[in-house]
This record gives sequence, C-alpha cells and structure tokens, in this order.
Amino acid sequence: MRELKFLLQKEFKQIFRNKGLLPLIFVVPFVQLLILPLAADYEVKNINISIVDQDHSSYSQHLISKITSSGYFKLAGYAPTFNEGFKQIENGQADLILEIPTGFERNLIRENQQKLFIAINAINGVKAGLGGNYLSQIISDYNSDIRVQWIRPGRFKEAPTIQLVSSNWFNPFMNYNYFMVPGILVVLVTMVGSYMCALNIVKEKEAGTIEQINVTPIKKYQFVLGKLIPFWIIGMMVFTIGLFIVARLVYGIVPVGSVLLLYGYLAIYLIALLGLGLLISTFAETQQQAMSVAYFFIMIFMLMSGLFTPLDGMPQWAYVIAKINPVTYFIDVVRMIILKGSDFSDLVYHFTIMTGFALVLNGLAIWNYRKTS
Amino acid sequence: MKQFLSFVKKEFFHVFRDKKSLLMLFGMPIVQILLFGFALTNEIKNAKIVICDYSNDAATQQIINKLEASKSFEVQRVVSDHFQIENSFKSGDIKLVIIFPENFNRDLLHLNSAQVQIIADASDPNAANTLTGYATNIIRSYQQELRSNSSAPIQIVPEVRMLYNPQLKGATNFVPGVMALVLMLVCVLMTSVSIVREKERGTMEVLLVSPINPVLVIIAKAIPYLLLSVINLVVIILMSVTLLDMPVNGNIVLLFVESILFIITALALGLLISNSVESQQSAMLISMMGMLVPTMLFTGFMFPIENMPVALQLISNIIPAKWYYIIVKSIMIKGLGLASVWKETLILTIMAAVILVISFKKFKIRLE
Amino acid sequence: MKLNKDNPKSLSAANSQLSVEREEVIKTDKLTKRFGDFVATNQVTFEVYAGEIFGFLGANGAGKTTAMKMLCGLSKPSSGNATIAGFDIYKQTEQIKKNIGYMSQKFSLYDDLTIVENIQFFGGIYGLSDQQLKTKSNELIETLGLQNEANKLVNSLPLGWKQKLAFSVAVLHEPRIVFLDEPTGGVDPITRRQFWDLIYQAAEKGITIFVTTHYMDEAEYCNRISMMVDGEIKALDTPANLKQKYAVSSMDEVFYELARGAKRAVS
Amino acid sequence: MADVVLNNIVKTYNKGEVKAVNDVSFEVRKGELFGLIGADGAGKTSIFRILTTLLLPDSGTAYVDGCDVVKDYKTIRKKVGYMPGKFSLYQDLSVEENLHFFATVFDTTVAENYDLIKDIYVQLEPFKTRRAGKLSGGMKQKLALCCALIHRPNVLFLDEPTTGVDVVSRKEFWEMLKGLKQQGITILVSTPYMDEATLCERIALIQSGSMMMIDTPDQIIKKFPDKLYAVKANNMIRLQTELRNNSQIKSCYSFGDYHHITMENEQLTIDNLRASLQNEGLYNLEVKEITPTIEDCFMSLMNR
Repeated sequence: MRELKFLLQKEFKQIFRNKGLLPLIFVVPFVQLLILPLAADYEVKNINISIVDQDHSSYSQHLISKITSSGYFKLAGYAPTFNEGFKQIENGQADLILEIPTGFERNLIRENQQKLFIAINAINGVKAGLGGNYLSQIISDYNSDIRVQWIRPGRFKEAPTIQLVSSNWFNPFMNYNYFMVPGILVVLVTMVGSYMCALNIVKEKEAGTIEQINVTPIKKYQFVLGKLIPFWIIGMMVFTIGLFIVARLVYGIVPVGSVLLLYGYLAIYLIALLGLGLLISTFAETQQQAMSVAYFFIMIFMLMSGLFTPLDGMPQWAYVIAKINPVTYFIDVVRMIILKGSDFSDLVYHFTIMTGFALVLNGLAIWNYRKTS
Repeated sequence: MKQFLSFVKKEFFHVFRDKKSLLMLFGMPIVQILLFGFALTNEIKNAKIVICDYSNDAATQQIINKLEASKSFEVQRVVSDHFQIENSFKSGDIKLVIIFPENFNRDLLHLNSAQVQIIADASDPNAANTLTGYATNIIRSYQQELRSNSSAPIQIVPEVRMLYNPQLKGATNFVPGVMALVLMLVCVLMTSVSIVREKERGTMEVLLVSPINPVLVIIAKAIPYLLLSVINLVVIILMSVTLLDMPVNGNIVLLFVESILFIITALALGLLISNSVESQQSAMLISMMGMLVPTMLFTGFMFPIENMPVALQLISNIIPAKWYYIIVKSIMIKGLGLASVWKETLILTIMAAVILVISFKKFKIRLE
Repeated sequence: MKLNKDNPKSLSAANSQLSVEREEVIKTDKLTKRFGDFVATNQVTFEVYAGEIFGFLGANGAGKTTAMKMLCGLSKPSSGNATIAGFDIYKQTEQIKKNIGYMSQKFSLYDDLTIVENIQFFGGIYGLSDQQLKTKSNELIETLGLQNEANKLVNSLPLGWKQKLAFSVAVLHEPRIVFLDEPTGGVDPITRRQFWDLIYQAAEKGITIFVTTHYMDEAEYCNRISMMVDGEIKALDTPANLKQKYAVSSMDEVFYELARGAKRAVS
Repeated sequence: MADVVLNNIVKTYNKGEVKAVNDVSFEVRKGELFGLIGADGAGKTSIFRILTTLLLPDSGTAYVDGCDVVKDYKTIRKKVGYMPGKFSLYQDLSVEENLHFFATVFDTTVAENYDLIKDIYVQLEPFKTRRAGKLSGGMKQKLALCCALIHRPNVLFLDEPTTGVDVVSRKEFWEMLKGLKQQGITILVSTPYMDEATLCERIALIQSGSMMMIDTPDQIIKKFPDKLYAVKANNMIRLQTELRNNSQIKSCYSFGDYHHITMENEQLTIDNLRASLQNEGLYNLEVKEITPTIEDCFMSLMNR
C-alpha cells in the first residue's frame, strides 16, 4: 500500500501541474454547463405564422388577434395569396400558413359551416404536430365564442365536451433547464472521467516512462489503482462543483431526492467509466488514437443517451444500443433523484446494471492489459 | 504544376497507407449517419402510460381502446387505484397518467361535460408537452366523433395540410443536420492534423527549406480529402435516400455543388487549425471537442435557434453548418433552386474564401 | 569481487580458472525473440558475472534493445531460457524486477516532476522507508551537485544532468544489476566521463552493470564486451583480448571488423 | 571566397531567457567541409536553422552563397540542401517515392542529378520499394542525404547526421561526404562525436551557444596548451583516484584504456610520477607523452 501512496502523490502532482489539462477538467465543463442549457431548448414556441386573409372581415381580424395573442405564434406577415404565403415557408420566414377564404364570415353564419386552410412546414415533424394542435385548439375556442354570441343558450342541445385538465408533475413550470442541467453534468463527468483517464495512461506509454514503471516491482493492480483513484476523485469533484455551485446557484436546482443516494450511484458509475478509459488505453498506442476512440464513444454516448432526444422514439435496434450505454442509466438516475426524488427501491435495477458495467468494463480492461504486456 | 501534382500524389499515398485513418474517414460517417439518422428523433413512440379508470364504462373503454391503438403509447396498465401514480413516476418507466373520474360517461351524456385528468412527468418538459399533446388529440378526436352525431351549428373546420413530410417523420429534419455535422467533423478532423503532422515529424523543415510555394503545400493537403469527402457525400446521400427514405426533390447537381462548397469551407477550417497549432494532439482536441458541440448546437437541427438568447443566435451565424443545413433542407426537401439559397451560398463562399486566406497568411514560412 | 577490478588480461586468465566460484548474475541459454518471420534475437547464450561492467555492443538494428528488454522482463522471449540474479525470466519476473534497475534510451524520468520528487517517487515504489528516502535523496543530490536545482522540474535540466540523475535513480534501491541502454548519446565529453565515474562507483558497490553504447572508448571501460551482429553474438571477451584476436589497436576497428559483415538493412 | 558568413549572430528563446546562440561569427569557404562540434543543446541546431532561413536571428547578420538569410530567404531556399537532425523523410513513402517527391519539390528530376547521388543510391537500390520507416538507422540517413542532394545544392547543411548511428555506418557516411566535397559542394556538418572532427577541414568547437575555437583540427591540436600524457596501470580506477588526488596533476580524464593527464607547471617529471604511483601499489605502469585528440582540446577549452 505504501507504493500506492507514492503513485497517488505522483499522479496528483502531475495532474495539477499540467497547465493544459487543468482548464479542460475544471473550466471547460462549467462553461459548457452554463452555455448548453441556454442553447439546448427545444420547447416549441415562436411558431412563425403567415396569414392569408382573403375575407378582411371583423371575424377574421378577431381570429388573427386571438392567434397572435396566444403566445405560441409569431406573426411572420400577411400574404395576399396562398402562393405568396407558401414562398414565405420556402424561404424559412414562416412555419405555418393560415388561409381564411373569402366570405368566411358571411358563409359561416349562412351555411353554418366554413373551412379554414392550414398548411404547415412539417420538415420538423414534432414542431409541425404541436403547432397544428395549438392552432386547432385556438380555432376551436374561437368557434365556441362565436357560437355563444349567436345562439342563446339552451336553444340547441350542446355538444358533449370533454374537459382536459393537465398537470405537470416534478417540474410544474416546465423549466427546461431542470431537465438539461443534470443530464449535461453527467456528460461532463463522463468526458473528464473516461477521456482524461485514457489519455493519461497512453501519455506514459508515449513518453516511455511506462517502461520504467514496468521494470519496477510495482504490481499491475497498484499501477492501475494509482491511475484510477485520482480521476475517480476528480470526477467526484467536478460533479460536486457542478451540482452545488452551478446547478444550485445558477439554475436554482435543488435535488429533491437523497444526495447520498446520488453520490452512491456516481461512485459506481465512475468506476465503470474509468474501466472504459482503462480499456481504451490498453488498445491505444498514441494519445491520438486514444483521442479518436474516446471521441467516437463520447459522441455516441452523448447522442444516444436520452440527453437530447427521447429514447422512446428510437427504433428497436437503436434502443438496444442506448441500453448498453452506461451514460443512459446515469442520466436517468440523475434526473430521477434530482427532479423526482426517487429512492433506492426505485433504482435497484439501475444499480444492478451499473455494477454490471463496472465489473465487465474493468474486467475487460484488466484482461486486455495482461494480453498486451 | 508538376510540383503540385507530385505533392498531391504524395498526399494520396499518406491517406491510403494509413489504414486506420482511412477506416475512420469512411467508417465514421456511415456509422454516424445510420445511427443518428435512425435514432435521433424528437418523435416519441411507445411511451409507457398508465390509465387510472375509476369509471370503467363504455366511454372510457372506447377512449382507452383508442389510446392503446396509437403507436405513440404503450398502455402499461389500467388500474383503478390512484395510489400508485407517484411511485410509478418515481420508478421512472411511466411518462404519463390519464385519470378518468367516476361516472365519466354519465356526466358526459347528462351534463354534456366530463373531465379527464392528464398528469405528465414534466422532469422532461419536452416529452411531457409532446405526450400531453398526443393524448389531447386522441381524446379530442373521440369528442369529435360524439359531436358528429349531434350536428352543432356554426362550425369552423380547419383543414390541415402537412407540407413536405406528411407522416411527420423525424428523419426529415435530422438527416440534413446529421449530414452537415458529419461532413464538418470528418473534413476538419482529417485536415487539421495534416500540416501539423509534418511539423511534428520534422518533414516540414525540409519542405520549408525548399523553394516550393506555401500555397501549393496547403492546397495539395486539401485535395485528397476533398475527393474523399465527395465520395463520402455520395455514400451519405445514397444512404439517406435508400435507407432513410429521404427525398431529393431539388436539383441533385446543385445539391452536390453546394455540398462541395461546404466541404471546402470545412477543409479550409481544418487547414487553419493545422496551421495555427503546434501538435497533432491539440489539433485533434480543437477539431473534435471544439467543433462537435458548437456544430451540434448551432446548426439548428436539434435545437431551434430562434429559442436561444440573442447572443447565441448571433454566434450561430458564424457556424458554416447552419447555412449548409438550410441549403440542404431547401434543395433536398423543399425542392428549391439556387434562386432561393443564393444568400446562404454567398455566405458559405465568403466564409471559405476568408478562412482560406487566413490560413495562407498563417502559414509560417519559418519555424517558431 | 576484487578480481574484476584487476587488469583485464589477468582477469580473463583468472576467469577461466575460477569460473566455478564466480556468481553468474545473468545467464541466458539460446534466448530467442521473433516478431513474425523476423528473428530479432537469435539463440543468444552468454553469462554476466557479479560485479562486472558488461558492454553490450552491436550495430543499429542488431537486436541489442530487444535482448535487453527480455532481460528486464519487459518482453517475453519466444524461446530459450535465462535467469537474472538467480530468478527465472518466465516465472519469477516480480523477483527479477526487485533486483534490477533500468535506464532506457529515451529519458525515463518524469519531466513534470522536480528532481526531489522523482527521487522520492522511484525510491518510494521500490519500498524505501521514509528515513531512507530522506537520507538517500540528500546524498544523491549532494553527489550530483544539484543542491540549487533540487526543486526545479527535471524538464529544465540539460541532457547530461538528466542522464546522470536517471542513472542515480536507477541504482537508488541498490539493485544487483543495472541495465543502461545508450546512456551517454549526445552528452558532452566531460559529462560523459562523469557519467562513467558514476558507473564505476556503482560497480564498486557490487552492482553489475550491463550497458550499450556507440562510443568505442566507452567500450574500453567495460570488463567484458559482447558484439552482436544480425541478432547473434559474434564475439565475447575482454577488450584487450578482442583487440589481440583481431590484431588491431582500437575497439573501433574490432567493431568495424565484426559489423562489416552485417546483412540487416532493415530494423 | 566565403560561402557562408555569420556576423555576431544571437538567438534567444523564451523571451531572452534561454540563450541558444551567443554572438557567433565564422566563415565557411567555398567547397569546404566544415564541422560544428558540440554536445546536445550547445546551439548547433539553432545555427543551422538560422542559416537555412528557418529561424530569424535576434541580432547579427548571416549570408549563404552571397544572399542574406533574412531578406533573400527565397533565393537561399533554392540553393541549399538541408538534412535536419530528426529523421525527416516520409516514413509511409517508399525509398523511391521519397526521392522522387523531393526531386519534384526542388523542380528537378532524379535522372537529372543522378550522377551526384549514384554512389550512395546504389546501396539503397535493393530496398527502393521499402517504406522509409522500415529502414535501419544507417539506411535512413543515406536516403535523407540523397534527398538533400537531389537538386545539386551549392551548400549542404547536415545537422547531426550520425547521431545514434553505429560506428560502421558512421564511417561510411563520412566517406560519402568526402566524395561530395570533391564535387565542389560546400558542406556544413554538425556532430556530437569528437572523433569525427578530424575528418573535417576546419571545425568550430561550440559549447552553451558560444564558439570556443575555430580552426583546422591540426591547428586546434597544436594550440593545446599543455603537454599531454597517457597513463595506464593494473587498476585503472585506483589510478584515476590517485591521479586526481595528486595536486600536481592539472587534469585527468579516462580515454578508453588510458587516462589522459596534464600537469601543473610541468614540474612533475614522468619518473617522479611513476615512482609516486608505484608507491601507492600500482604496477604494470605505462606513462607516455602523446599528441592530444580533439576531445582533449574540447575538454580543456570547456574547463577554461
């Protein structure tokens, strides 16, 4: 164990003396944590609407003002014809066209029914779907208003109405940051952990100092532990700063659930990750190779973890990939504990899986380490 | 000219003899376009929901049947016990709970009004919004069916047309973005190490002492990657069309010309990085870490740029991928011509020219 | 022990008579290393005696570094046997590592640690006690005259000093054998001689020195020399005997005679 | 006529913190084989890089083949051949490909100047399809020389071409340089190996960025200030200790199987020395006066 003490001393000195690495560990993550949530907001709002009003009646005016005051839509402009409106869609100024045909007001009263034409740029399907929904809802509300104006109550049998009451739990104000910040924090810890750890070992390979270590009586496990422990501690530190300083002070996120539980999971997660870093370092001969491999993994980890896009929309095979991605689980757990206050009994499955990851990744790393030396 | 050709030939040797990089050059885009083209989507399918039915009558049964039939939902269970809801949310597998109160059908028939409660797990606000929207739609459509029986007066019927992507597929939006992302990263990454590698290996010293024009050195470096990127582009477009069912509504030649313009911009950026750094490692670090996040964020395919704070919106303008993304969407999906994308094209051209000039200027004719 | 410091000629004479009594700290038997079809080291058999300064010479690509790496336990032989300090090269690598020191061609201390930190680190992982570490590092810094530089990063030292420091660190734990791979390349002539003074001091303490070099005058400082050509040992004797055998006046010429026939152009 | 001229060249790094070249001036005549002798970090590479227009000097002027290294760098680059210290060929290109590439870079062909490199290239020819990275040290160095020569330069700069190369390959390399000199090419070569100094016509001894002496090897040896003796005994280590402890011995360095000594004031006679050493129990003593080597001169200059 005395040897381990010396190894750890050495690692910490080296890490804290590396002026290029320190900002990568302690500054870049937090800058990202500050900028990413600002940018990564895909709540559907500000839908640009172009209106083709061929009726120019008080009804159409009323409908338009109802739409523009709804908060969802931004008036991109009026177009004289549908084709003009379509051009606005083509050049990206509008997402949606509403055409109010001539005689809308007159025909509505006279014929009891009138059509409105809506065309939506559906390249972004989700935005289009929601936009269509919002607009239909506004129109339907407007419809009821008119009906009330014209028809005295009780004169006809009112249509059955289902009132929808929706409530949003755990994040009632639908604050997007609450969702993103914990997830991004996970990605940052992941990068620092796996990436820095892999690079660090490969650096010793490249510099040739690993040969010097290999002729000393140091045991493999001591060397490996000497590399893992510092990055485990650094991972913990980065997470702590991110959670208690950035998330709490900047975004006002206070974990609902047990912080202890969160750290328990983090501890296991870091072991799994460092195992991955170690595994990469056993394959790579140069820092460059380690970087490309780590980069490839991190890119997939990030995009297929449910951080930005929901896992539920993925095809089966992609879902399987997401399920063998350790980041997926930690993001899930972080959100569950911080936002929902889930407790250990809710997380048994996650704990089991992550322990499995830790065992498999470290096992593979050690097995391959032996093979290569 | 002979000098230049011999240079280009040498660069091709470098590229083709480095099997690992070659694998990365071709493998990465294919894997990424497949992976992300299929997997990245904001759609939600098979979301697990719980229905809490206290009424258990004909109406609720019909609505539940409709919910079950939707591909968006997977009705996990129908319970008549409010108690477990919170636990279901906390254990993480349930995204939405729909509660029908007692006497739902009776209220609906006799009072003409009944209530449904929808509770969403808003820890993911986006999913919550989308799923609430889906559920609302389904319930509304049931309501419409009821109404069509009793003809109400003064009815406005909105007729909705979904342009370009009637099935609302996620790929339509994501594939052009992934194209921009992949081309950008591969081009920048490959070229960014190319010049600095010669600096590190010492061959640059010999080249500098030779009478060769530095501009030739730089351009020769980019040519093999330009060619390889065009091959990549063909593969990407073929895959998008055949596997991801992407349309090519516009002029394919125009699409290629624009893509080559974008590739040149990306290559120029890579060369600039390579000229500015001292080691392959920092070149890679900059091109991977420095390019990935901004390109992903500011291209606009994942996160709408109009939602961002003004400062970030301004930053997004200097990201070439943003402009390319608009161009690809316009040509591939909207089927537009150059007349509609000349502005974006001009911006990309200026970007490419400026970056190239800077990297020529940055090329050091001496060491240090 | 006293014998090996004697005149090389009488040494070799004594050698043949007393070989039974002399301890062999390195003994190899048909040690071979293949990389695919390429035989880097081909059936190498030799022994090094305790307290000797053993010069391991050869042309570029002759297989010296490969052989040395096998002896240090850095790479596994393809076939053949060897014992280092009495321990088997296959089974007892851990014991071997406790008994050897190694200084590679590439500078092998940590550039980003200070001189004292490097000494303490390597001393520490060889299991020296805190007390030992303190006295040893003070002693070492004093012998090398590095008092003013002790807390500077190793990075900032001139090459010659780095090499002297690396050697001192390699023998800090008083190993039985120390392996030196081209330790003096590019070092100025005075520092080069100071380096050899360090080697003699270590040899005097009974540490066996196993060294490769491209400087032929340094070959003369060795008790015995082996010459490797194309992966095989072509000659092994004292410098004086070798010069006599090839009827030349300098080691340069001995080397030239032997290496001229080398066929390997590729490494 | 001088082909390479340096006047008071100074070069510092890290904003003047590290002085790499300190007020260096020398001239190399046309067709001369000139050696820059010094250890790693003495400043040889910086001088070479200034002369090949790769670095700007802090102060001082330098000319190569009549051109200013700062102003006329483009002209110089057409006229010189340069072989940097680090192996600087394309490892992933074959021998042939490297040669052809460098030929076209200098706007010439291999055929045009083949006669110049023929003697060297024939040794490489059997391996011409082999990747440069797979060659042995000696072969790599020959290929690099070919590449530096392919455009028939007026001045050839070779920065430590023999470092880390074995004795046999080094000998061959110097033979090649002699051949090139006969073709009228001015050659500047640097080396840390003192024994190679005698193979140059004139040499500059350099230490810590400063010139210690510039002259022909013979003259430098003649300028050695003291008489030099070689001493040998049964126990060389004890001999050295004794010699160093003797206050009348000025310097004592081991040189292969002898120790080289100089004496303080020349008062100690050989016989006295022999006697005192015998008193210390050393036998088989051999003491003789010898002519110094360049290495002796270098060390004596270093101690000044």
